[in-house]
Amino acid sequence: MDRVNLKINGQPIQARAGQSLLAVARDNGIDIPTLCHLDGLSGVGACRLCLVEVAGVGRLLPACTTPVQHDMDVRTDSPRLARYRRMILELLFSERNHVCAVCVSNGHCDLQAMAQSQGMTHVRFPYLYPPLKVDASHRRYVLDHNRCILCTRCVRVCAEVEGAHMWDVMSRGVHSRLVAELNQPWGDSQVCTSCGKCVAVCPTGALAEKGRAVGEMQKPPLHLTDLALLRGGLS
Amino acid sequence: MNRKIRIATSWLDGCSGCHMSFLDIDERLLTVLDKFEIVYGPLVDAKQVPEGIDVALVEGAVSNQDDLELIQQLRARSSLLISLGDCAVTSNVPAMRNPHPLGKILERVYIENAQADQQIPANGVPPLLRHARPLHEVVKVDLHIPGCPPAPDLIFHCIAELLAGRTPNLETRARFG
Amino acid sequence: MALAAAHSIGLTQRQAIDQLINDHRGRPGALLTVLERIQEAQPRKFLPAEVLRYVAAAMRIPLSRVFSVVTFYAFFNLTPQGDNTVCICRGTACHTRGSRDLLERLKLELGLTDTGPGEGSADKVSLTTPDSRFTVRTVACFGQCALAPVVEINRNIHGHMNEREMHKAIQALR
Amino acid sequence: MKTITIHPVTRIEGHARITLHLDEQGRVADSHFHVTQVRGFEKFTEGRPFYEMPSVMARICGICPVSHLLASSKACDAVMAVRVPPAGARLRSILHFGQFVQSHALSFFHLSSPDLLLGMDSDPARRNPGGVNAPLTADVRDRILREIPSARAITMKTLALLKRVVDQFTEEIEHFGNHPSLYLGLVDPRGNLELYDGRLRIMDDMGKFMTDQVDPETYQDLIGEAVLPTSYLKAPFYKPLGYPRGIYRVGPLARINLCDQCGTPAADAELAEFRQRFGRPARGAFHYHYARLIEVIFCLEKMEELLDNPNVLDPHVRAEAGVNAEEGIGVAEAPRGTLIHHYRVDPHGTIRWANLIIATGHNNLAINQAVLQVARHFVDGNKLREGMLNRVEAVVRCYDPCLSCSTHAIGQMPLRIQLVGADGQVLDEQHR
Repeated sequence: MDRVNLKINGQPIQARAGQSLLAVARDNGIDIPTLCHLDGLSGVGACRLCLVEVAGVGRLLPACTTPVQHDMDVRTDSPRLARYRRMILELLFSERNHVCAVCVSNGHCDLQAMAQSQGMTHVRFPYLYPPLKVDASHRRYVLDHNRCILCTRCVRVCAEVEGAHMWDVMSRGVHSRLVAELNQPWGDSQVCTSCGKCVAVCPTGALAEKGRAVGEMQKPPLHLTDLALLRGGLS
Repeated sequence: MNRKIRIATSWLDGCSGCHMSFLDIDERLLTVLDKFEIVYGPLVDAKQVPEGIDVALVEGAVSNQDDLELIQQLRARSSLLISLGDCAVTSNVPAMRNPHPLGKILERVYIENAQADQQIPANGVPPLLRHARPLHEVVKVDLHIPGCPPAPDLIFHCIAELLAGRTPNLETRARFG
Repeated sequence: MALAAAHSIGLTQRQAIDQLINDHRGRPGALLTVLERIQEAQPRKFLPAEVLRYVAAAMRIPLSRVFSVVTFYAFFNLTPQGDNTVCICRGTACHTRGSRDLLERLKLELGLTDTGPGEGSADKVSLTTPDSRFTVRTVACFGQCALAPVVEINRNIHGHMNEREMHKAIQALR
Repeated sequence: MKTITIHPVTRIEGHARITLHLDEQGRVADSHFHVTQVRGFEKFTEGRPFYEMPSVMARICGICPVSHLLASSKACDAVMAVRVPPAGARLRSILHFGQFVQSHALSFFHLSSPDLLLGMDSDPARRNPGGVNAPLTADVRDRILREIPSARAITMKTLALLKRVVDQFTEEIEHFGNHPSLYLGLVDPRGNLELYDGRLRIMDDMGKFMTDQVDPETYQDLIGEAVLPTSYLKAPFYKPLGYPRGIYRVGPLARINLCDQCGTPAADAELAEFRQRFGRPARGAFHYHYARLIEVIFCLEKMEELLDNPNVLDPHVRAEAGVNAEEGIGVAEAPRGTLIHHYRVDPHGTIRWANLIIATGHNNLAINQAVLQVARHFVDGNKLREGMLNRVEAVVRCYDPCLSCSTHAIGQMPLRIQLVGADGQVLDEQHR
């Protein structure tokens, strides 16, 4: 197998050709924050939290979808990256109605935890307060657009692991919404197998089990590893 | 230099839970009691916002005309303005009304869910703003303490730091919710 | 975005769609071309839900994927279009030159009420009069910023538009 | 006509102002108690899943969140048509008694007893539709039991102090919201004091029961809501008497007047003494303070009783179910009075409509009347006298005492008041 030599944060690192920067960094104990990435699912570079600096490249690159190359000199942490990451999180919070205090995922939410770990104490952008619906038509699960960050983990797990591809994203820009089949109530879906994988991989309170009260929706990390194994191990 | 630090507390559109959390600091508050005095707020009787406030801790979102006037006054008379809790920092639960048209909210409460003298109150009550907003969208805020409510420890940490003449750094120590 | 009511597909239309799909089988982006051709051929220039279901099944593409594509591109319509289409540019240049007023004026003139989600949002507008005479749409930019504000009426670009001119143009189409 | 405005009314939970309208002779002709905050819970909960309601509703009030949580949970139980397992119901009661002690205690000595809540109130996930989500451990039970004796001793001492000072306030007692009204609250099937569950009892000013042992789910037959043009707080009224005649009061005084007995020995002894001194019903709003302390004793005794029962450690504390009814009504007593949570849901369990009648709401008409009574008696618009206006404020605090006494028990309060003429000119000013 081809070997690639590169540097991450000044540290010389050997990687396999074709690996993503994110995978290589994590293999070497270097943490890069992510929200849309999930081991075992394809990378889409949607959340932009994993942006890194690569010497000689003017723009920032998403580590999850950038393959390693020879002699790359990568920085995963800098004041500029910290600034950008915080701004991305603030934009995510301002775009929907994330009322953490009364969210089913309060205390178990990747977005909430990420904001804390990135030192975000408030949102500098005006909140949009979009009027968004809750789809509770499914017997066991509920979709709350107010909490969705469009990471598309659910879309990918449904398409790539479960093979149902019931979810996708409609429209574009700020009007983008998670959509079941032809924009119909989840409970009316013909292809949903009610497997719950989308709920398990959702990083926020957007997808949850019915009947979970505030703070009760815990998504066990163990399950995510199982999903990765289904795809043939952590690549 | 032995002057007591003048602290004001106030709540706008909130539930008072952050003030309860503040009181839950309990006896530790006594250890620093000689260093500050509370010159304004729901815990004391002052009707007017005094001049020369060193630190103002404000709970709640800016939701109506009274809130707006009060926060502007507090800002003008305080050296340091602190958003205390999620309602002040993110507008939180009060903002849950924001996606709904104001008229519909008032109609539900005062017309639909009333059995006598149905009308929208308008006499001696401040008009609602279109949106409940976090403080920093209205005035400059110097420090944000998120949480619903923020833990007493966190509030005490901030007060202790301020009394020691340091600016508290809450990054990664506090979270929403 | 609501879909038009159920709509059965006749045998002829099914055959035409099958033919289109066959012609483009294996080509990248075939879905776009197929949908575009179907919409062109459809009376009232839109894609009914049943057509989307049929195409998805025939091309073995998940329904949600198809819906994602038709809502991503402004070109596709999910509701029947009017005899005349007036498209108002809501790009930055046109906005600063008063395109919002043009839009509001036009909606007033045609008796259209906004049923869009957010108040005052810059959401994509597509409204059709009940008599199906006019459809009013917005677009992000025509690339004709020097002519701002720009209005496209039945595929003709009108630059430096004002309310009086627009009123005259609409009257001419009535 | 001149107007005096007291704004803000301080040391109450929430936001309010009072205006006093003077006639040509400078006497108080009319008064308004304006509540200036409205948040729209009845509307913005629309579309949210019902099982979020307990935690959302807890944000109505940061002083009695547990009471709102429980009233809301009970409404959700009704939507699910479940019966909470006995151990779950017992734990809810213990939490509720803890809340009462804390909230009532806040009125007198805010630094005392948060430990009684054992951090239960810092863990919002603990009280849920269908019950509670974690059983009680023997450890925690023992910790609470250990705290109770000292809390009881403090309460008894405070009560003794109150009894001594109460005689110095005869004028206040005479005029502080001492007006005829009905009393409304929950009692248990034997007519004893009940805070978490129970049935509605309504008593008239002479002590006669107008309504007794009525299922709280039928509240709409008994209670209507009127809108005051001067306040964001609606004014509930007793329907059979109509508006505005159907004025009634809730809260500690109402409950203490309503119940035949408390049902615990020490509280019953205090209740007997209270009745002997002030009769049944005791009318002065000033007695709210006294009633509150009797309730604290009751709560501590009840907690002890519940915790001594070994069943309290039963791990079966929650019933799980989906939507089995499209409507749910939950009623419980909060420290300041009866809470009514009423939800309608769609078949998927999202809220379609909600109505809430909260403790202070019930008292709205009574507070307005008490303000007028006190203002007429104490305020002379020609010359402001020390203590005139803060008596007006103090009567409000009797009803809505959350923060009222956290810094002072009863007595002197600093205040700045202005008497403003119709032309906006300051006619008189007082500092203290």
